[in-house]
Amino acid sequence: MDFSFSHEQEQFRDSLARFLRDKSPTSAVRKLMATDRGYDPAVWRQLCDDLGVAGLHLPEDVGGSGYGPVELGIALEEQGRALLCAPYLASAVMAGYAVLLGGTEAQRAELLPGIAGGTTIATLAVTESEGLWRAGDVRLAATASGDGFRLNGRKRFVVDGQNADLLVVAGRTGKGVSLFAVDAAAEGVSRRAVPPMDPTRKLAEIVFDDAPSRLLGAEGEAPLEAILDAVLVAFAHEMIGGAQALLDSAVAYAKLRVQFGRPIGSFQAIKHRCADLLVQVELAKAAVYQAAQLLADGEDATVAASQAKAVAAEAYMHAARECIQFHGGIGFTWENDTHLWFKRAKSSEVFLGAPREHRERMLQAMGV
Amino acid sequence: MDFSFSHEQEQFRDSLARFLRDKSPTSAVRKLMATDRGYDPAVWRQLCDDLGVAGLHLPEDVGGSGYGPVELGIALEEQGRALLCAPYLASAVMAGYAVLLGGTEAQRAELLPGIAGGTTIATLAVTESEGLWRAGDVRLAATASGDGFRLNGRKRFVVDGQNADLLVVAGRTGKGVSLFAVDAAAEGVSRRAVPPMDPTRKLAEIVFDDAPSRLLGAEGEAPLEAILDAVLVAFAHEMIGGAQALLDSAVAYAKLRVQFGRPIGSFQAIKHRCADLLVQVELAKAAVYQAAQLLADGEDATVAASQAKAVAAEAYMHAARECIQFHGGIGFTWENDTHLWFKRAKSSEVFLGAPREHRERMLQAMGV
Amino acid sequence: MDANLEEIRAEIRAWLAENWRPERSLVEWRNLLVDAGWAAPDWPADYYGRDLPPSAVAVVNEELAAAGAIGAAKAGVRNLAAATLLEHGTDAQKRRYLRGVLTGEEAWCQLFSEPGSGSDLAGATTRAVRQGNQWVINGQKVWNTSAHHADFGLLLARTDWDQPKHKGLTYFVIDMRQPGVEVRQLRQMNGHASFNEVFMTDAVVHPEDMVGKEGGGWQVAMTTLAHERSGFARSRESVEDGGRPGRIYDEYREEVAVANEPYVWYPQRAGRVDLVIERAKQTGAIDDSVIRQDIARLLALHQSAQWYARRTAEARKAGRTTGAEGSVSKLAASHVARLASDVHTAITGIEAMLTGPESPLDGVIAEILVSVPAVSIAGGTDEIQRNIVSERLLDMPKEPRFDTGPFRDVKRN
Amino acid sequence: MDANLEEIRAEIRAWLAENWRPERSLVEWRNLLVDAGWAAPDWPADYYGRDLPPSAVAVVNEELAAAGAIGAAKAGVRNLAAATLLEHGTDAQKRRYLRGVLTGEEAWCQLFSEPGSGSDLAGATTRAVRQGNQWVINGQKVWNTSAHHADFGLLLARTDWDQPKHKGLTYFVIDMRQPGVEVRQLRQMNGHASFNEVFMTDAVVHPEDMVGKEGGGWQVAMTTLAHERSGFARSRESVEDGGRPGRIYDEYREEVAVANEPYVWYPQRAGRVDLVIERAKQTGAIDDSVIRQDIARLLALHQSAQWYARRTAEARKAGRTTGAEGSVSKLAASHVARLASDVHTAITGIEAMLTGPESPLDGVIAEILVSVPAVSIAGGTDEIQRNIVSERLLDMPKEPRFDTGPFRDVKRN
Repeated sequence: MDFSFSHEQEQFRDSLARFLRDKSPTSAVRKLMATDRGYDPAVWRQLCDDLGVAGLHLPEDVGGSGYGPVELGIALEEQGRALLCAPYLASAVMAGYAVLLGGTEAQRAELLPGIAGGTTIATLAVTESEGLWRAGDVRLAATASGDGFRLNGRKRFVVDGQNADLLVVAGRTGKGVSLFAVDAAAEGVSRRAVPPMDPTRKLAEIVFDDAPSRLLGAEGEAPLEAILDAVLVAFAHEMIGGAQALLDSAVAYAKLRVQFGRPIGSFQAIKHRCADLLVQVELAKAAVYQAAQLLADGEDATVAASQAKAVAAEAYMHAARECIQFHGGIGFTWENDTHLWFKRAKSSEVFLGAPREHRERMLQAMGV
Repeated sequence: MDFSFSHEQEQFRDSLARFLRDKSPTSAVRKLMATDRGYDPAVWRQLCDDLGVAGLHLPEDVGGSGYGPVELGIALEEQGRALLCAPYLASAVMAGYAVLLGGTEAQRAELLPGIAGGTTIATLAVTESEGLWRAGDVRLAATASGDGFRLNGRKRFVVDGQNADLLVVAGRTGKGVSLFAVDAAAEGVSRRAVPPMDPTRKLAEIVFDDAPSRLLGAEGEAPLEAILDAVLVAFAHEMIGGAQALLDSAVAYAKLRVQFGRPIGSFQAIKHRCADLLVQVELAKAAVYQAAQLLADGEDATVAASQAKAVAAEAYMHAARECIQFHGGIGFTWENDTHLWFKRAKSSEVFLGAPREHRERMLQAMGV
Repeated sequence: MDANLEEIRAEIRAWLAENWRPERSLVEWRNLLVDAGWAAPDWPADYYGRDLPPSAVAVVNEELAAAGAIGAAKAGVRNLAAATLLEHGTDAQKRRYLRGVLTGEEAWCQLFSEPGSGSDLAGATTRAVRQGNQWVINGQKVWNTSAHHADFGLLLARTDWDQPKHKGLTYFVIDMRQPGVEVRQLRQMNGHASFNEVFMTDAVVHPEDMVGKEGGGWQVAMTTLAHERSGFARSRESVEDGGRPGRIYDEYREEVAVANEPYVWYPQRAGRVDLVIERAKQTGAIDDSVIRQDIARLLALHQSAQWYARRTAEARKAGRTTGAEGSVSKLAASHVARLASDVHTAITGIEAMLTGPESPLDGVIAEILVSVPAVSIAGGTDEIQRNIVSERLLDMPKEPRFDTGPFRDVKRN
Repeated sequence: MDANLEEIRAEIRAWLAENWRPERSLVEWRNLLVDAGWAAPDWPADYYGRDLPPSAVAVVNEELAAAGAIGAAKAGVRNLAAATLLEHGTDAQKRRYLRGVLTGEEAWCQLFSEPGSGSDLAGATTRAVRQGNQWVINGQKVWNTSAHHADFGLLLARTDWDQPKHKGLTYFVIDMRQPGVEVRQLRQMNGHASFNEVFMTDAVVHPEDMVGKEGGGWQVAMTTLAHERSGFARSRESVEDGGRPGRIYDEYREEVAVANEPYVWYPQRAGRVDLVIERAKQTGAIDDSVIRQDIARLLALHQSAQWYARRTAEARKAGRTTGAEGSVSKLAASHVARLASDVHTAITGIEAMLTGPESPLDGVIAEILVSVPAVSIAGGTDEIQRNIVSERLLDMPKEPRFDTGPFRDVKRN
């Protein structure tokens, strides 16, 4: 098992970080978050065409780069750090993994190239009311009709649901829960943007009213847990990237800000809290990187994935609180950038299951 | 409702504190904790005769002083601060309240004068395996025999069980749980000292093998919850007294101890942690004092009592940890006094129910 | 004394019977009140008051309430202005400003904090330079709630850069309605805009508007701050009249609404402990034993803090406080709010991803989550409170100082 | 290189075949090993070694293990003594002391910490005064594990009180078997006595036992500490031979038992995470969803810390560490231990009131509860680690210093 990044991986990180510094400064984030679409198609195209990030984790034969969870993690960590506005988590990660893990070979060949190339914006709609996916919570009804299925029901908290061309939807038939591919423009699909706590990540509620769909993979065999593991690991990378950005910002400000004739970063109470925060962020990073490595090695990653989500979410929220606190009054203003990450942190804390739920999932996966 | 102590109450506190400073320095505590009996009968006599503390909360017609939970709390807070070795919690508080709340008028008149005068050492044996008393956990069997009952079973964690003359025991008959008075010297009672985590508080395991006893109060109507409330409030006072002693010790040492050319108490990280500890201890004190006041006013005190136990236990443990930490290496030695309170704190944390259990009890008492 | 209070009660009652008319304008009424000395009975008789003790004020307020009559204006920092001027102002200043404070015709704001000196108020760098017969002010202030409505500001500015920081400051009353003063609202992360930035560019203060001595501004500011801390200015008003008719009530409701507007999110900032059980029942979280622990922890902490505050209030009355107990309460409030925010998150689950009308309770829950971070900053950060607690309640040594020389040489932002 | 290693393997194998005999005494055998240069193959050939690279040491160790042969003595701080002398010692010192380090015939202890200088090692006040042809030592040291068995001590003492604190120290080897040295065991709150106090009263050191220069003691001590931090000395030994017969094994088992004795409670100090699930199943706490949360939290933290340590080890090999990562791990270990102590308490419930044989697992649980407080103190307090992390990993400003002048004038205990 690898415990460090290769030179090539570090190079990829650097080039992506450079790109994001250039294309996703907070001025751009603020502009995009105020729009309905929420991202810049030109930047998205460059990201997909020049850096090939959308297909990083997808096989080469479907247009991907054939890398794995570790490289995908690097991409998300840097995006989280830069708070990039893009349908990356929704399309490349969530829908990408859903088709990769849940589709037949033919379906992968058909659907993944668009996702890998970033020309199709896809998303995954599982959640109805609970954050942590459990097959038992899926109620949306799927009924066979011709060579497809008709869907009836409602999905909530669909990331970039408004932007998506392709919806991968978890629905229930008599055989259990399956995944279905739905053309977002199809009749019977009505999408409604809902106002997100985190304005940099758009959310939609989607109602399916006898909407036509195609079954992905085998009926009743949606690999929800496997998809969740893979998505969690990627998502946890995004969180530690954000946590690191907040730690960096808090420390930089503490060194700069002078009160009582000295930088507040020379006050021991601030120093010690920064040290504690660093410890928490570093431990979370170790957990997240290791989860990616386990996934890459084909090992059972459920314990590590849930652990990664839990510790990353807590480190992120802690970093967000401390960063605001060290900034003082200015840290609570709209003008200051800290709240952008704070809101992402808060939103990420509950998305895909709260830390509390993942701690329980972790134990159950250990057989405890 | 009163939110402050009266002048008379403060005077009582001062005189008790003076007595304890004189009679219960840690040198005396260390000497006594190494003995089997665990307390100094001469000091106990003075405490009972000169200061009349054992009957503080008991009615005047049974030899008490007719004060209430507030004054009892003061007595315990000062004892907790001084870590007094005495059968006070067992006899005056636990057995005293049990007889007061659970006995008939005649039984009170018979049993309480000895307890109030400190001439009878009594204790209360409820616990068998769980810390938090619940009637359902009492298994010790009581069987009517003549005009008394025969007891069969085992009680554990009986405070000062080795020293006691009179055992108040919770046992089960067909009608439910009752209290029974047992002469500790009676046949069928075998007592065994068990080594306590906190050597300043002796513990015994008592086996009842057809031991003769008398029913206290009405059969099946042991007021365990009411006794628990009253005992918890008193016990929580002992804990905040200990917590305050630890806070004082930590702060005093931090002001004295020089490292890097300055007192460690001038380092902001230490200062801030002392401040946080003070906040926690002060809030715990407020909760504990208020619980005593509610009890004194005859209001339902279950919520406040469980709350007091929970917050006092946590403040105590936090104070113990911080006090050791601020002392550094020396704080971990046997020679340093901190561990005496640390062990009392740890032991108190789990005695009569852990904070976790009292939080749940608190909500249930609120009807939540 | 009691007899005396009953005389006062009779007197105000008679006066109200004669003068109170809901048809009057608010200004007209309050001028009557001021002229009669009932607007601030504990103030000196020379300055619109009656030299009465605080116990008499309570009696007057009871009678005003009983008559449904409206009292002197209270909104904003006007009471801080009054307290400061009463203690340090010249006779002319008291005459000029105190009436407007009471009638509400003139509004005030406090110009102490600066972007570069938040925790460290005495580090102010707004510059006041004497030029001819006036002071010329240049600098920037921030974190005041009412500058956009204010007629006058309580200004702390540096007049001497060669003195140590606390000694080079002077206190002024500045006219906010002049071209050199620009007020901009400052939006917060929760979307509200409760605070202002004030930019002063060659703004002018007349010498007679200096309060206290040149270089004595810090002492004067301490008076303002002491009154602020004692909660004098914090008594926000609520309209309890349930919509009584009458021009004066309409005007009063409008006044209160404007004054309270910056504070609408303050209950959310404190964490809305009051909503927790109801919400947990709604969502079913009440059956989750893990969340129950945090709910109980929160309720216990909140209750303890309330009891602590009540005990402290008793002790204060008895003169047994150090004045630093408020810092304990403030730290406790931060704990409560943070824990409440966590509990609301746990109760709310994935719905915490929403804001605005789709967020639970019409956005109140979302507003809690993005408002709580302010509790541990506003009114003195938790770090400052911990310094106060450790130095004043535990008598621990002060931090070494690096700002004692001439202010010119002190490191600053 | 590889070919070379295989040659070495062949050579040691042949030598072992000829020399290894379990019937020999441990001392006899190790003297053979030392004379052949196999006891420390990476040491200089001039001083009992063979100038071989670390990779060869691994090969030699493999062959020793394969033959069931015992290597050089490792217990205690002997390796710190050796590393320090190899770097700073005179030729005579190396010849005099290094053989005994390897054979185990002479034991060592470290005399750095003092009651008055725990976190602040450079604040040592043990006094070394040159009198005639010897150094006379007076002072008290503390927190060493092996002084009661030691023949020699690594002593840091102050020789010049007019220099700043780091510059007035000198490093000595002190003979522990002299009348002026008294060793007392120091009992801990958990009942063990792993550490000693050492009182030096007119103890004597000969001038040839000064290590490095007079006043250069801090630099020499840094070498010792660097090796200590890198875990060089921490490799405690375990006897894996399962009771092989032979005089040498008996002697070795005895050596290891004595050396390990002070450390028997160290696993408990670290919190015994390994016991948590088993214990929770035993007590039924595993079904308590509140305790499950803390168990999961603990396992996650512990696992994260282990992964962090492994990543750091990789990065160290690649030369990409600052050296302060150990402080992160140490802080993590404190978190783990504290949380483990809480979890064990929760699992154990009221049984946590007991100690000794009646406490669960024959007292192990009680020992955890009273040992964990040491984790965040021993080997550098958490506070010192946080300073290191903030200054070295986050490049935050250092604390202002108050101990830079002549040590004579520095405030101390």
